[in-house]
Amino acid sequence: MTPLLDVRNLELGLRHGAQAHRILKGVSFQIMPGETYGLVGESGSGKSVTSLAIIGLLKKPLQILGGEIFFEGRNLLALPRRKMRSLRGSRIAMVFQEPMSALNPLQTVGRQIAEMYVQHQGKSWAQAQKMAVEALASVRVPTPERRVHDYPHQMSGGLRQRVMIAMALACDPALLIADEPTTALDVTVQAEVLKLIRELCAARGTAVLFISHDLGVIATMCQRVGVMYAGCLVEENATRELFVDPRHEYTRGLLGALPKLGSRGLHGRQRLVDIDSFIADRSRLTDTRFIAPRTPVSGEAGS
Amino acid sequence: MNAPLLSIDDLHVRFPLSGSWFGRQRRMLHAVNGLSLDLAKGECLSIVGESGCGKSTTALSVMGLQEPTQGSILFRGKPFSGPQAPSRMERAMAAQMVFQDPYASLNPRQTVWQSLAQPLRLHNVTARSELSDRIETVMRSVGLTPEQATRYPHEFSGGQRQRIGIARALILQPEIVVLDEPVSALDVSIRAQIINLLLDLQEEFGLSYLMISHDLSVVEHMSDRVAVMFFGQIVETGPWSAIFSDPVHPYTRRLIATIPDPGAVLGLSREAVVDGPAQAPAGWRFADDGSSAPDVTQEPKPSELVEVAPGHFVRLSRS
Amino acid sequence: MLRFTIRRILQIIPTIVVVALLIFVIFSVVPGSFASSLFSDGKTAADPQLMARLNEQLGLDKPVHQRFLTYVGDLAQLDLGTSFRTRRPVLELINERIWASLQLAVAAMIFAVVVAVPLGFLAALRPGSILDTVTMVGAVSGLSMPQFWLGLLLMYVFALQLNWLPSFGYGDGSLRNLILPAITLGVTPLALLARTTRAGVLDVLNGDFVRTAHAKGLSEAQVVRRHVARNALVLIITTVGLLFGSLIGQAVVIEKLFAWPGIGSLLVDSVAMRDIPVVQGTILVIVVWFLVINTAVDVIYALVDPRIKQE
Amino acid sequence: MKLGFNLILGGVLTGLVILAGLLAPWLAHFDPVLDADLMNAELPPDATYWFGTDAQGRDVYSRMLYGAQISLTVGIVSQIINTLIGVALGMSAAYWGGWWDDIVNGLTNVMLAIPSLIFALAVMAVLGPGLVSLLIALGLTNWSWTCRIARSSTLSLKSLGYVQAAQTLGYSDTRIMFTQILPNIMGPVLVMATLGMGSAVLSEAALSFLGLGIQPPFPSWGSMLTDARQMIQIAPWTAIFPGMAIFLAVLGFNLLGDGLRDMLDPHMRTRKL
Amino acid sequence: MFRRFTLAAVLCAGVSGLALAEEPRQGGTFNFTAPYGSSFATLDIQASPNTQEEFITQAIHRSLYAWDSINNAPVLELATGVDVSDDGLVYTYHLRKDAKFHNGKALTADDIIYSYKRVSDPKNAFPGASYVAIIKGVDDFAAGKSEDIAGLKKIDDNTLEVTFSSPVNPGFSLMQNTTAIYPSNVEDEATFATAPVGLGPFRFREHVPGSQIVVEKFDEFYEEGKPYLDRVNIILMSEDSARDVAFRNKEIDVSILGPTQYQAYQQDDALKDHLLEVAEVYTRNIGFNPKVEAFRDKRVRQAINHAINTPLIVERLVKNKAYPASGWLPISSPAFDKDKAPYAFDPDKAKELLKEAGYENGFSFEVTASPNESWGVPIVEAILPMLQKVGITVKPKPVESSALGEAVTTNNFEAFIWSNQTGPDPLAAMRCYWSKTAQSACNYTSYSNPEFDKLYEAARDERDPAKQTDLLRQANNLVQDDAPVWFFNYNKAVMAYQPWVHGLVPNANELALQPYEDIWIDDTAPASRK
Repeated sequence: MTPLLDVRNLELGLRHGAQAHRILKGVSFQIMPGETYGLVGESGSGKSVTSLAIIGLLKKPLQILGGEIFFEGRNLLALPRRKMRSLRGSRIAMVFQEPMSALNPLQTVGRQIAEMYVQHQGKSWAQAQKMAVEALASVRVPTPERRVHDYPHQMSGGLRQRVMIAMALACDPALLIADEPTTALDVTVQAEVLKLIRELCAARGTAVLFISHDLGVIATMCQRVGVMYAGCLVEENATRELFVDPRHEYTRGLLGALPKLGSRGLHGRQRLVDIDSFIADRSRLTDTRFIAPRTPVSGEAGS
Repeated sequence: MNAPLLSIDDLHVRFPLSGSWFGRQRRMLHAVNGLSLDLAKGECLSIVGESGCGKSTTALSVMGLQEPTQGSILFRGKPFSGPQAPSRMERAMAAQMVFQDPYASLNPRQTVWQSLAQPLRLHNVTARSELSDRIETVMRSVGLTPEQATRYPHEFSGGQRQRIGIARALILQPEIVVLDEPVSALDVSIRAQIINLLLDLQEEFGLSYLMISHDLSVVEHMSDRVAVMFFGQIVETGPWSAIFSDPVHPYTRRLIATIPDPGAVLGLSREAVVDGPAQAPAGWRFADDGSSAPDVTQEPKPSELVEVAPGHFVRLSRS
Repeated sequence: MLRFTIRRILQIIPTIVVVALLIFVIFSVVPGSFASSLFSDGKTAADPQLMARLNEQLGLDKPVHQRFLTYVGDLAQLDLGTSFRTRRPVLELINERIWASLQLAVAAMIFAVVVAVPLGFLAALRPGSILDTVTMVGAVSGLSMPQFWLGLLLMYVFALQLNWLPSFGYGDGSLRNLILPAITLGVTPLALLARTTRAGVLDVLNGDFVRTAHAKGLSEAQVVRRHVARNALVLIITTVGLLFGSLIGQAVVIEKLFAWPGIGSLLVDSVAMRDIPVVQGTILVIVVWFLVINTAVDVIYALVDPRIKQE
Repeated sequence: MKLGFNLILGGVLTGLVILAGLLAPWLAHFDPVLDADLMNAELPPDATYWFGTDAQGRDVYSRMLYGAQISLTVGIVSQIINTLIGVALGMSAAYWGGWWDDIVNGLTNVMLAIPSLIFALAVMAVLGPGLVSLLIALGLTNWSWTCRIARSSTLSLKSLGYVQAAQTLGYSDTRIMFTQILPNIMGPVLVMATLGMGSAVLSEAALSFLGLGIQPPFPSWGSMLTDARQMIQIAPWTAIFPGMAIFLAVLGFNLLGDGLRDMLDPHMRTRKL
Repeated sequence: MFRRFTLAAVLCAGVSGLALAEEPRQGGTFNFTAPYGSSFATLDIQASPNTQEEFITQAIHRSLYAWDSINNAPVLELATGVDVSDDGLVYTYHLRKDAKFHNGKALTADDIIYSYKRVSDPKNAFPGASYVAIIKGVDDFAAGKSEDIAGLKKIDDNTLEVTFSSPVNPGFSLMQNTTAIYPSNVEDEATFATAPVGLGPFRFREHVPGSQIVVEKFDEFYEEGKPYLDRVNIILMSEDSARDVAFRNKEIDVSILGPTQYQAYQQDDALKDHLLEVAEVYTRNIGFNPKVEAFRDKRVRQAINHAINTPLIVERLVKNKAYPASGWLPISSPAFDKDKAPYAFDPDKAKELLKEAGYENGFSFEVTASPNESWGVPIVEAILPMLQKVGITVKPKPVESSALGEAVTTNNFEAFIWSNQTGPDPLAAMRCYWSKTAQSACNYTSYSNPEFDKLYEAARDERDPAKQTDLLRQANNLVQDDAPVWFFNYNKAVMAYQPWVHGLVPNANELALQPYEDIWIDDTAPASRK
């Protein structure tokens, strides 16, 4: 089986004349069709710029310094802008962190969804508007035929994120990039949105690149996980293996630093792992990597 | 149990909604509705809930940053709010606060030393040597070196800033520290350090914590008692173990069930999983199951907190 | 929407009242009087008897509080009083002049908008380009020039040297007479508007929803047309409104320089002649104009931006 | 334009004006008032009179140096008044809120509704022409923008941790305003003040044109330009040099203000309209 | 019998050129400029004393008398003849029979009675009231004691008998534009302010407020064959530099020049041949207030006159657009003494005088001044270094024009610089130094000299014009010696006109006031004007 997305040795950063400041230092990973792949890491580890590089929306002065990104067999970095644009939205779609600012405040959500059909499927606005109602229904927005006329500010954060998802999935993309899609949401709403993404993507066979700093969310969503640290992918493994048996020092520190629900009941209150005392020399961290050999994709992640 | 250090009784906070100031009475947003809580000496009481549930308003009321519309707050039995409230200076000795955003909680134009020395001077600690001593002590106790005090906030990382914020809260040696989402803005690895620090400090100085949080795993880790808030009311309160192992209210159960805890998700620890529907005790029903937002401009329907186990209360209505 | 509009209109009333009181107070302590100003050019020997009689006639011999009550009473009936100098109702005088002012303000604003908005837009789309640099240097230069100096310069070049346009006056109200004063008056709003447009568009371009639009696969032009333009418009409308509202007040110098028969020159003359009712009336009208424009902008704003109505 | 370019050019131009003003007694060749010899009236620029002489036979170069003092005084003093009023009102209104905020807001709206030139004209009519009147007139005119900026900045600071912490630490309101809020709103206020200096110089010129300028015989650029506007054909130098001085000085203030804004807060887009 | 004052007309070369007998061309449009403000206050000329509004009157209205600019005397305008009683108090006017108002009404004695009553009506508080006050009974009427003015008696429609309260020349008063004759059959007097009706050669057509007044030829004007022009646009242009551009651009036909432009136009070959100059009857001066200790000493006042190089200021700063003053009465006044020497520029003498007066260490005083370029702050700036040299410090105190009048008439000044009308009637001009004249009226320097009073009263009562003139000349010279003011200059008014304009006259009262009915434009005018 060929991977849907194959990121090879991606390097990006800023260039000052001859000098280059690297933010990503050779990141490689693959996502199979239909697979949900998680990138986890702390702020500044480079997970978000990775996703922007894939969809081709890096903002100046950030630029690609090296590597390749193969998507459905084509190197996205070598693709003409026009071709890349037609892929965006139709084959690769993206959901952003902050649904309020990611939606155009002056357009009804219906029109913003409809725009996808107009753009990629050549529908008329009237047709597209009808399809938008269905799209809203598919993300389980109650009374979609009314909600389609709402403006973003009239919706709650959870609903807005559903609109974003409806928009992203409108044209059945092969890959959905979800960049911290629930960070801005309350915990109960987060659970619903995560469930929605999981179910819709599973139903459509959409592969997901799921980016989060929250190990719990990653565990909920992903089949395989890559752990990023300082622009490097330091460990990659199937989710369960990674959590049960973290191989890399940094992953172990990270997991230890997390208060685990129920563990106080079982073991009493224990000190959390202080990553700084756990890892003596941080600079050494990026020298080592653990990439687990690929295991066949097996159904849905989590339990 | 001794007399509580801080006791909040029937606290109401309402805000006028903007607009419609022509003629008619202003509509009010009911942020906190009849909240009652006691905080004992040396205990960590956490208020959990989702955004807009009124937990931060409660914290601000305790700190005197928000005037309660109704109800009383007593500190060691003396009024801590309303017309007989102590002055700002007296209040400062009783309670301090650690803020959520470490980037906004430090004055960018003051060095750490200034931030720490100013309140001391204000409270009549003027001798240079005593100032230095106390600043040095507090810096060390939060895991920073006294030399770092000469720097400005922007020279510190987020975790270090939060340490400075804690140092500032401790500099006047208050009895109560209100922690407003103290770790939610921090990265995972830093979060652990701050949690450890807070627990160490509590032990060391016998502090009482009133913690506001939406992160249940942190709450479980740190709290002695927990109060769950839903739209201005406490729906369930009790010892941490009761809340996490035997939640009664449907909202509490839902909250716990939706925590994306890797252990729970991957089925590594069965302890934390909440199964089955919520059951109200006989003769009672849940006034609100917490599945949809009530009208925040109205008084909530009458209900009461019922003790279902020692110290474990749940909000119920008579059926 | 209607309620919103009505509420905004009601909100400007207290401002108008305070302004009315303020200008009454200011001009009740101003030195010099209409009667004495009649003889200020020294052409006629001052006639104390006539001055006394005039003051009596104009009610200026009454104590301040009594004059104030009269003023307020008249104002409540939308009566701006009678001009000392012309002995005609102030409203009538303003009505004669305000249309020329409006004409000038509208022309200046059209000039500013037509030039500034496209320039600002293009500059923002290509920040750092030559066009951007030229536009911004031009804008800051335009803001740094004394207006009458610029007007004089234009007058000398286009009227005297090139003989393309008349140098002054209203003429028969033709467009040719309007061009030079309108351009002179329009330069400041043009510069400000170009800067605001650029900044506003840049702001919008940095917005998350523009990134979303790109992620949808829209082309640059589609993004600008469908998502950037209208959002930037909100800021542009506000700026245009503010500028337009204050333009009549700014026009005083231009009207005097170009002998343009607007209320700005009426005001300056009336101040010089101490024709207080006209001064008060004119300022009040200028203020009301400003407030009305701003209210209109708020209403338009609410139409463009669905977030405003809700509050 | 790169970041910093504005700041540098603006700083250089402003610096030149300040230098000219400060060093005027040493740089000037003649007394700007008393060295008037009508026999030397309207001489074109030469080795003695670098910028020529005016209708009174005074050295334009020397008068321009002293004019820099006046322009600086007008710009700086009027902006100090504006800033003091604006910051005091805006900061206290935002901090205390309530009826005080309503009053300040109302007052600000009133001031915004009266065009600044007209308000200055009215104040000048009451006080009579002259430097002090001008300083008061311009100082009372434009505080509303500073007030708005100070108010909105204070509002956003008010809910920040360090301001709330100061309250919980027992700081008094005035202490909080002075130690916690004021230093942190000075950036945008300073930008406003710098831009305001430019418009004050322009307003001085406009008021001079309307006959309400600075007290002669002390030279202000605005009055020099106003006096010279009729001599543009016979003695163009009397108009060109003051005109350029105003342009460059105001340009300097504007660029400095823009530069400061770029440096202090790239997102602050408000500008006085 | 009607007495004629023969005032010395100062005519320049330009005027003789105008006087060339050429057949006037009929038709055309004349673009006239009104330079004294950016609006016309009112079109009701009886209500306005301003020169600005007189431009309209000149076209639309006529008064009982008119000013003869060539002979410098008031002449009968609306009457064909007048009989004067022996005591000089009763005048019987034989009114023109051919004069018609623009509304069709023929002129009758009723119109004049109506107009004078309107002017002196206290409810109106019109500025012309003081001129009409020379008629007997006006005081009673104004005080409300009488329904009518006793001194006005209608004999028949065309004959009017006027009784004056003293034997003055009524021409000076009743030629004033503020005493213009209005038709008595207009119902709503308020319409005079917006749609004036008069007896003049042009009828009102249009007023674009703030911009211009348009008048057009009145076909039934009583002077045969006049006016020549079809239309006159009286355009408002107060800004000198704009007027300069417009004139050079040939958009306007005439322009009143300031000193700077006067100099520039004299140097411009294309413009220098078309300048009309006249010595106007205004004396510019700095008045000293005896409130200031130093000014009470005549020697100090004389010292100031000696210390200032007046001719130099006139030449360099006023660009010769003035005549250095050697006394209160102007050159064109009949009582002007050509032989009386002006104060010589002599700083040493000034110092000596100051020393004698005890001010060798100088003193300082404030001059209240308006922005006027010919008699305002710039002049104060110019005398400042000169007086500094003799130890006197001068501080300009700038005020607005409107505040100047108030400051002076309320005696609220140390010194002021102003331009005062000193003609055409020398008796009226000298009255300002009579000690019984109120300070606020025109004795601004609170001048009081018994010797002068004697001379003035004698002149006032003298019936022989020659002797009267002689007495006034003595009085004027006495004032010059006493130096209650610094005598600065008499204005020289200059008007530039386009080469195609003919018929302009040197009006010493106000050059800008021109007889529109005599003006015509020739074929060289631009097409838009023909």
